[in-house]
Amino acid sequence: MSLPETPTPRTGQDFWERLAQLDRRIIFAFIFLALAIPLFFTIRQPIAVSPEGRAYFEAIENLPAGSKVLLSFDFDPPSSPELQPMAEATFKQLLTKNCKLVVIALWPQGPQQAEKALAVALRDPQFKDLKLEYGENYANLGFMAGDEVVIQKMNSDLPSTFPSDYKGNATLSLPIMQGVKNYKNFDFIINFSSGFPGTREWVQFCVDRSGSKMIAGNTAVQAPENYPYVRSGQLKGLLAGMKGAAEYETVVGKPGKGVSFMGAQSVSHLVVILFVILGNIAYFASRRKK
Amino acid sequence: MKSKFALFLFGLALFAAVPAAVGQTLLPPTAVRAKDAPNDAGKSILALWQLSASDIKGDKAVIGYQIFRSVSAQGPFEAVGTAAKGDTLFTDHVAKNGTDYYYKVRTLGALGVFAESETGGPAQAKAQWFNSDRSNAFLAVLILVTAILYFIYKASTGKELYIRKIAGLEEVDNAVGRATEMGKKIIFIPGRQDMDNVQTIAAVLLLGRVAKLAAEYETRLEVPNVRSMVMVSCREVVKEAFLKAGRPEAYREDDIYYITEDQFGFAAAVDGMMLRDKPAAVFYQGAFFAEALIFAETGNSIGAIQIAGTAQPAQLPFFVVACDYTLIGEELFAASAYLSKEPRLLGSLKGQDVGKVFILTAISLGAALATLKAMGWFSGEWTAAYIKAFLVR
Amino acid sequence: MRREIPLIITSFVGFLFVIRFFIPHEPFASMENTASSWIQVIKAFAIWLGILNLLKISGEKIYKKDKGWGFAAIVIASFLAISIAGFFFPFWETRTPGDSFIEHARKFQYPGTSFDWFYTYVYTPLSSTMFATLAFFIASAAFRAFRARSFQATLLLLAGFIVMLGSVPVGNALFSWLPQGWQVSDIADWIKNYPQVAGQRAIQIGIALGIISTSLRLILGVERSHLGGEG
Amino acid sequence: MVSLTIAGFLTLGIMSFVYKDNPVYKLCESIFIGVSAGYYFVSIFYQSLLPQLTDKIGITGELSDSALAYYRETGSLASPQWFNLIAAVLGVMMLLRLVPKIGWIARWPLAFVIGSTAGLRLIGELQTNIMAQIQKSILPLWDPQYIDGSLNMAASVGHSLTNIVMVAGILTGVVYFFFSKEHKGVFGGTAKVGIWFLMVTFGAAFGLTVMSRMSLLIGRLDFLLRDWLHLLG
Repeated sequence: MSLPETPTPRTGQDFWERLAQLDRRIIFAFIFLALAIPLFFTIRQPIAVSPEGRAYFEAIENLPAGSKVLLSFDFDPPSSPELQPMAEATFKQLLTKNCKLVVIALWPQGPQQAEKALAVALRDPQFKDLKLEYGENYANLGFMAGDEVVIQKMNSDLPSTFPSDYKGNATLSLPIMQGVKNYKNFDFIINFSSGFPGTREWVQFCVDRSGSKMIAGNTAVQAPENYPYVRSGQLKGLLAGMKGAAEYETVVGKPGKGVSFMGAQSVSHLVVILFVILGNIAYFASRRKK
Repeated sequence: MKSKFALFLFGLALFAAVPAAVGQTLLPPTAVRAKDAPNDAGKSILALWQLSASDIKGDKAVIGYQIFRSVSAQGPFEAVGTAAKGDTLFTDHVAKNGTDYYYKVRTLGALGVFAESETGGPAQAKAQWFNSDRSNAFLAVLILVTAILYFIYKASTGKELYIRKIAGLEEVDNAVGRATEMGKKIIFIPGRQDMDNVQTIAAVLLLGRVAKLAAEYETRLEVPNVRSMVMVSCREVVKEAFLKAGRPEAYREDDIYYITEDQFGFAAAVDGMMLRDKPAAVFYQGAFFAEALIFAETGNSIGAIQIAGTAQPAQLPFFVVACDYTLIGEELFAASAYLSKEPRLLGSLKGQDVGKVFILTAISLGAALATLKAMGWFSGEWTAAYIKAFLVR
Repeated sequence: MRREIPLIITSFVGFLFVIRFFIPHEPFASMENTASSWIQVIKAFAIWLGILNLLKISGEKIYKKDKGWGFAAIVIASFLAISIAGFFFPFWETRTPGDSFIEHARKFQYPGTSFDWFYTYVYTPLSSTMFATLAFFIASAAFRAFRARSFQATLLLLAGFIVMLGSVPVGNALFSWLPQGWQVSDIADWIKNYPQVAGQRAIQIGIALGIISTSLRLILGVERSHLGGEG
Repeated sequence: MVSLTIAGFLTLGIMSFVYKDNPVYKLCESIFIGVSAGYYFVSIFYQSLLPQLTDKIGITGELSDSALAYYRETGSLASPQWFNLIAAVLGVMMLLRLVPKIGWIARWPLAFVIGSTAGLRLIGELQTNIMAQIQKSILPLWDPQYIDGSLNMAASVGHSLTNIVMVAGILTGVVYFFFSKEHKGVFGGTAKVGIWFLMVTFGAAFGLTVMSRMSLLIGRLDFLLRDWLHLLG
């Protein structure tokens, strides 16, 4: 599989040829400005919600109050601009439904990202009066090495896969974990992922083997690979990248970071698109001359 | 605070329950049965019942069901779990294999009101030797495995198997040749995953072939690694290739080296090396992640011939746009067979094609049935059964 | 011996995980669970192996005073700094009454610990920024690659163009004259959900077949080149 | 504030790479490699190894009565815990890779991992990416849509076209991946249509990725301008 090559630079080029070979650092500078300047302004834009983004919201909305939900945090700080706003908004929606949350991670950085998202959600004034307690309403079981094997093993025995939580308590001593043996004891599963192991593995070894219902939040890079699972119903909903986060915040009705960053996204996308158009004009102009 | 909330809930429940409780009494669930949970390792029994008449009417007083269990029909019964209203099934996961269990189900109402069913059962938990829900998957595995093994066998008995041209692989020779002309080196990166990823194995197989060419052309080959295990395998494979090419003395172990496991540490190191040494050809084969674009962009800027191959769908677009040739997904696995012409590899490739014939037939036939059904010319049940045959639980 | 035992181990474990899928009966379930626990441990050690390898190589560089050994020293120094913070600093930090040393130490990544400081103010900015530089690279790649040189390249360009526009609110704003239901974001959603999914499925089916046949060769011991020769 | 300044300078140091490779970037990169190695070193120990090797034997934490009862009933504790010590031995064998003379012993634990992945993937790929995808690709090529009980032609044609695109895309794409037949004639033409679908797929994926990558930089700029320099409200 191949695409024709860009002609290699030669001496004595005219304007169009030089434009076609533009120094990439000029593009870099434009991108930097396109992202930085909009951050100083509040740009209000209507966010169009995609069907799979709405499905994500509705899947949680349709859970019976008090459902037990397993959340897996499979990402690290670099992906947090995309996934952290989703995680925070998801926690809030789940907590308003009084769900019981169990967090695990297949990436070592996951537990800390989960703690940070939970802290943001719990700071929300609407949960002040509920007095949500660790171990009772939510728990963080920490990270476990083993990738897809960990997912597979929880089909039969979750407590021995995560013998202790993030703080070092025995998992089975937590009230929320009473009677939990495997995926069947959870009403719902949510996965935030930015690579391997991630949604692909969760679908393969959890959803398809246990029949659990799952939704996922992905980085926009990862999402195309998982769209087939949405279409086939193996995933009940999918949030793709910052746009996904913004969509979700829009449906929930609580605009947060995802929405506020979309201004910078718009401008930077326009810049990329203009460069693509420019590149094509230069390409055709220099080709016609030959 | 917590108690306040509880009080609130209690109040809410009271508000909902009182009118209902005054109006009528709660009815118990009916037809309680028990049976062994199928297709499992034992220790589980299913308790089934029919909805309480109150539940069917949508009576707000029904909160849910509570399931009780005993080893004798007379009791004593102990609570084993609860189910939501509208549910008609509870899986008891803590049964002993081979013991008779009896079940009772209560409809639960607010304020501790309940209505208890007749006793159902007995049933025993048993382990099964075959998961019958998976017979179709078993059949599929059987077909695929047989096809692959058959063609491996056939190829090993000397039968010629045809493999189509794979664009990009034809270019491997040219790339190595060009590096020789320019007097510059070749870089081969076998992905960023460990030996347990099959893509890495495919990459290492391909490396053997590239190394043999490099040895024949007397061109320097460098292999930077992210995993020490992969580095060892690469060394073995390259050493063997140089030996086969009759130039064992040209093999330099230090050209196959480990950098760091860290994604961007590795990316930055390889990037810097490419900018300094300007290799004439770069191969990216195996599992790549975000670093794919950095590599491909840098390689492109120094004008190297780039041949990529990966089965990471997320990274394919970047390789396709920035490299000269890209092996897409399965082509990566086919590449080593194509280049080496080794029977076991050719055979399994042919087996994979048999799999594809099955897949194409299954989808076409299914689409035809579904279309006929939509036009009303064919039985809906048959079509539904056909579609369901591909479901594995 | 050096090749045969690994081959036997691979076959045995591989076969176990396959038949366990079809046979729910004991002892396979327990065997699979035990094997899984072991893999959790082995994979943890595998990550350690990478780290130790890095330290070894950096150490050698410093010892031989190779080019860039100063940077190798910085690698080791920063490794030690965060490791000491993780392993030993918990002992200096205030302990919750009733916790044993080990119980306390396991709270090493709590907000406020020195390990968490490293995570928040050193690890996070460094790793995030490394990733963020991709924003620049993708822009230059788009500029260079998205050119209508051939029919195939034009398809790539058009699909990329529409999805890019449809991903941001400004796309709909620019083409607001399009009828309801045919907005740029709707067309982008359609591309993502249908032709894109069709292509992905074809790719994934191919990959799945490739993985299955390689896995089969591994389990049957037909594939052994990855083990190399003696040594 | 000191902490934020450190984070700010590290951010700028890495960003300088985009302009040109330079010593400040090299310094930040070295710090990063060291810190990330250390991060993994510590968290693997406390989060993975310690729980897997010691917890079930019961060094930390008290099990509640009900938990113990559960354990007794289900037999989760029945698997002998010293079994995991064998895993530790295998793990140490892995580390022996560092000793050149006996490095080959590391192949044993590696073979264990390879076996598990091969076994899991063989089934997993078949079930998830073949069987399930076949099932959901079976779509009627004529998909009548009824609105208020009467046939809506426009919607029906729309849905049918979408289904045809789906089925055609999958079939032609799979044909492209055929290896044992030459891409000539009708077969070759079909494979070519398959490539077109792949191109649309890659284009769409690329387009989505632009957003992903921009997000990463927005995140950093937000940190620099808001959290560190307080330039944003």
